[in-house]
Amino acid sequence: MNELWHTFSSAIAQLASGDPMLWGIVGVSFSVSASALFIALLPALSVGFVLAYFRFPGRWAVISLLNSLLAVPTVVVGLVLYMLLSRAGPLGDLNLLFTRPAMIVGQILLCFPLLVAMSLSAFQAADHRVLETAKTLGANPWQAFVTLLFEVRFALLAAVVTAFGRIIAEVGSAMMVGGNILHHTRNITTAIALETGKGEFVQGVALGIVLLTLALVLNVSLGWMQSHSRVLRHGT
Amino acid sequence: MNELWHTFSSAIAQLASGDPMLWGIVGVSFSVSASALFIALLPALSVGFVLAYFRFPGRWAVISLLNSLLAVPTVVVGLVLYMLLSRAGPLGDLNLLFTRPAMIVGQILLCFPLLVAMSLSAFQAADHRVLETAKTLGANPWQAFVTLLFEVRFALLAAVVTAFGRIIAEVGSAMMVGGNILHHTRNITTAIALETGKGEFVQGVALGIVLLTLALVLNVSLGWMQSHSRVLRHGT
Amino acid sequence: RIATTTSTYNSGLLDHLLSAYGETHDLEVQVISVGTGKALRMAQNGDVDLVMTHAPVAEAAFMDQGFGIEARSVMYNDFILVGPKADPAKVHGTHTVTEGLQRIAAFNSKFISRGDDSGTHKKELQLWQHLGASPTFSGYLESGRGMGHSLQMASELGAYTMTDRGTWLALKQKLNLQLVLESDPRLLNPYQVMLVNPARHSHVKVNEAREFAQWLINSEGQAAIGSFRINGEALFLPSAE
Amino acid sequence: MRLELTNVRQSFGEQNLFVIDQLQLISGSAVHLHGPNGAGKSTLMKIMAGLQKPTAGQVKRVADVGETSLQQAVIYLHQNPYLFDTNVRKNVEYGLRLQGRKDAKKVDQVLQWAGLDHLQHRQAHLLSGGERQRLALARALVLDPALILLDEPTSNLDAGSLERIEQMLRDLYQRGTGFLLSCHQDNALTKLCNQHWRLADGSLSGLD
Amino acid sequence: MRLELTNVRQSFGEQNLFVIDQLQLISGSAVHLHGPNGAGKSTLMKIMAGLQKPTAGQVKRVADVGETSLQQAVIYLHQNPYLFDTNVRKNVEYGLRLQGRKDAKKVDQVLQWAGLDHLQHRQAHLLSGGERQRLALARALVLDPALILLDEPTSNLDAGSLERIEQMLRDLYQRGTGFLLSCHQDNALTKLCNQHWRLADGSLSGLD
Ligand SMILES: Nc1ncnc2c1ncn2[C@@H]1O[C@H](COP(=O)(O)OP(=O)(O)OP(=O)(O)O)[C@@H](O)[C@H]1O
Ligand SMILES: Nc1ncnc2c1ncn2[C@@H]1O[C@H](COP(=O)(O)OP(=O)(O)OP(=O)(O)O)[C@@H](O)[C@H]1O
Ligand SMILES: [Mg+2]
Ligand SMILES: [Mg+2]
Repeated sequence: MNELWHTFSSAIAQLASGDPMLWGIVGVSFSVSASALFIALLPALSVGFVLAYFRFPGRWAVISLLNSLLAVPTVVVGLVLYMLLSRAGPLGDLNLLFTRPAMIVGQILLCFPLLVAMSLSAFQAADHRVLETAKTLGANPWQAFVTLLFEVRFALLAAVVTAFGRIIAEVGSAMMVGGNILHHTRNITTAIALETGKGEFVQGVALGIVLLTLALVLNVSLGWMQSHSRVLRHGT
Repeated sequence: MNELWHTFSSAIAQLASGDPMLWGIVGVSFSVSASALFIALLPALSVGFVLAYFRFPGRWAVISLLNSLLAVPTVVVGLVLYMLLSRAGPLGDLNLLFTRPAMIVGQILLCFPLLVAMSLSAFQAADHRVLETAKTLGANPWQAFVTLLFEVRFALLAAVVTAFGRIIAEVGSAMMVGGNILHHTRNITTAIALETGKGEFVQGVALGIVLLTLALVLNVSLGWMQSHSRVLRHGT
Repeated sequence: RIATTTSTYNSGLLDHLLSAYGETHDLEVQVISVGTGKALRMAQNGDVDLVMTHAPVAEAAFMDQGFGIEARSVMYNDFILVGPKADPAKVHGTHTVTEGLQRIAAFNSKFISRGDDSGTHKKELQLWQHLGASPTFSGYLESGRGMGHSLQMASELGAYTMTDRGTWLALKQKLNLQLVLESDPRLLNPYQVMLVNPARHSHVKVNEAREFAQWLINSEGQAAIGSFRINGEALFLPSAE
Repeated sequence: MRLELTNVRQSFGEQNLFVIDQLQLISGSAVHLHGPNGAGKSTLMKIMAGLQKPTAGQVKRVADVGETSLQQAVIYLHQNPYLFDTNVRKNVEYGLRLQGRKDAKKVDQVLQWAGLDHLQHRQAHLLSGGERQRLALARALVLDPALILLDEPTSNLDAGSLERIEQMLRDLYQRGTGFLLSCHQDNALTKLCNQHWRLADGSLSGLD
Repeated sequence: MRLELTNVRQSFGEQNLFVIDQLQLISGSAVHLHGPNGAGKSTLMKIMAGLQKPTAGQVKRVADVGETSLQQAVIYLHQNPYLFDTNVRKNVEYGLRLQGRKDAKKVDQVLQWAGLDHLQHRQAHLLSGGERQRLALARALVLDPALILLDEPTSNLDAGSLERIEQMLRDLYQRGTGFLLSCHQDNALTKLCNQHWRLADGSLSGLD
């Protein structure tokens, strides 16, 4: 118990001291994961929408494949990307390996299927009359889509939060294609992996606390918004 | 390109040869993740239900906390659990460290918040009349809950699939508290981490393919069920 | 870019060297720390410019196939056997590593093998081979993890393991283990640097890599290696001729 | 069975919806509840059915001698019914299943009553507006409730369906089931009623 | 504007719902569509509004000289309207916003017409049944459609609301908007109509 407590308090102390290296690492994590999420979001929602509202042959094969990709470990995604980006690989000339753009690409691959799966289920749960109402009131297909997004905004928010959680907390792909290079591609999770390997649990816990805190701030504000915009009425 | 292709084909060949060690590793992954999911499921759905239908002070603080836990890297969850289970930790006497039960506990901690978040959003999207209709037709609270589960079954299925994906693909906690001991706690992801660490990309890809394939089989059957039980009707 | 084994990076040696190097040179060195196998693999793919590893056999193969040039020995350290304080197999007091390992097997004590194809693991397998048998007793566990984690695991499970001295010194205080056997000449552990062959990968920064490698083996670099201390103990001994 | 409301008040925030000092509904009576849109009819019915707690006041169910299973004694039918995401027959069986019964003959009979026997294997969400209403009614009637509260049940019904439902309610009425129905237009069903309550401006009038 | 249907057939699987050889609906006309539950009235109206493709046949919109923006010319109102998850006023503004307009005066006017001005800042999902219907109507009428297809719009309305809507439709009618309404009961609205179509047994009768 003592040891556990000691680890936590040292972690807090280390954070409070405002170590610039530590905060630099946090910055890498956030810029990479936020970029990945931003780039993946609209395409993923569009795919989710198409899968929810259009029937075409092979539709459920696509859904199954996307769901299955969720069960592929991040390190395997990283590995395949590594082989593509490696000098010996087909995209080696892009010189992307061990850079942040490579990490972003990895995380896009990781959050895309999750965003599709969760938005698909949000769209399926939505009332079928939403699109009809929008269309009949003059919405073009794009406007109808935006209206639908608005109507299911809480479920989509949950999807975005979950996806962000997945990629900011992942280590496999970031390590593989980023390489954990200090000041360049070392992010929170690869730093944790390094420190725990050294038996330095304090740093690991400190970085974990940063992630938890930042996620809390994000979620508390979202949660606050959500709970204040919703008044309960039961059906009649 | 050549290298990439060669890695894939060797991976397939290795799988086809039916290596018993490899399939033992697959077995560990599945028994651990399935147990964790099974244990976490009902409690998580219940918490999701309570959060969706009861207003109490601190409700959104709980929601925010659970969402935030999704952004905590699996290795940090593993680390905290490690410190609890370690000889020097408060639960050291249980002698659980580096055993499968410890891995199961770790994965329960990982899938619980995800299941709660996704079931909460499923319950929120559900029609408010579901519970009223069930109650007025004589359902006791438990039966009403089961009815609701049935009505939102597709969203819940998506939640279960996503959660299973999360835990079967995670490596941080399994590595930390399982220890990757051959024949005991080595599962697919820790094995992949090991093999790619050796530069043995073939094994990594082979195990990745196993996960993808098994996930595909699972998802295709679920997707088939789903698409065959749903006929589209637009609202009137 | 240099790919190097976790032992040199996690012990802090590389940071020490880079800061010494940075005082006199204006060249940024990016470190990617991975297992020996993967480091060689990255070099083979041309994803790094320089490697520093400690696996003589694999390194020889790497050179023979023409992936690397200018292999130079840089330094060495040594391996030791550590085990639980109670020392159930009574390894303490034996003088050769073969005898020590034999006792562990005979008592069926727990022994953590890294099982990760690292330089350390290869060395350990070699030693078992000397005993004429591959280790099959039930206490023999393959952790499949790096040295730091394997030591922690040994500490938690009350097991023996073989480790490089650097990692041991760095972690010693946090472990519930003691040193049970050292200074057998079989336990020496030499490190080499190699440049990636520019004939295979024209894009590698061979000049910069060579500059750093040269620095490592000249008197300045060798002194820096020799002066690296953890808790007052030297970890690596310079070995360039 | 008797449903008793005492000093019931409902308000939302500042706004007072209605106050009812005393109200009794006895199984066997037939009541028509009317009043302007937004007066609180649906809210009152849900309070009576125990689906919603009023801001203040009590709602009590008093059993007659020999009566059992108070639970499913009072059934509320949504103005716009929710159908379970399964087929028509399973929807009707729902309440029986909850009690562990599966009275196939009774289900057949009710389906026929409701004119839904030819649709019994169709998924409920494919039904037309009038079919949905009839299914919701059938799903309630199969349980032989003591009291049934119908929130504008006739709004989507054609003349034929209306007649069918009138017949169904008449049957039930003769067997002693009471009903309260809210309805804006006068029609065959409201004519069945022997009491006419009016909810307007926050209070109920027309009680005996 | 004129809506023309040619050789339209709708079937679901094996089952034929209806076949209509020829049908015209001209803006300016007032039609009452009736028929038994499940005859296909809602389906037909959605086909006419372009929300659903019939199994076979064509639906064409023919503009009169000088007419523009065909898009929002035909509006379908669900039997049980879907309200956007925002407040009452924003629901009414929805169609205008889509066109980049925000005609505050007109919105005020329509809200008043619909008797919803005092509720304009309430969340739409809190409205009572009748209020929902009126809001859905207001949301359509603010766009001055050429044709409006109302699926049982009166089912949840009290006498006062009915009168108000009758007045609204009468206004629109005078301005040349056509409407088609499906309705089971005869009431003030159906009396406004000068044509009465009947959809039953798979075909439409009562056309001029
Ligand atoms: N949870 C709530 N919060 C605020 N206002 C509410 C809530 N529930 C209902 N109301 C309001 O209370 C009033 C009464 O609603 P109710 O549905 O009971 O009316 P009603 O008499 O059934 O009307 P209708 O004939 O139109 O169906 C409405 O104005 C509605 O907006
Ligand atoms: N997608 C579909 N698949 C199968 N059957 C359908 C589908 N959509 C509608 N139906 C069926 O078509 C018939 C006509 O439905 P519709 O809603 O048009 O009837 P309606 O005339 O509007 O009836 P009501 O007066 O009850 O509203 C119904 O029996 C309905 O079950
Ligand atoms: Mg009502
Ligand atoms: Mg209809």
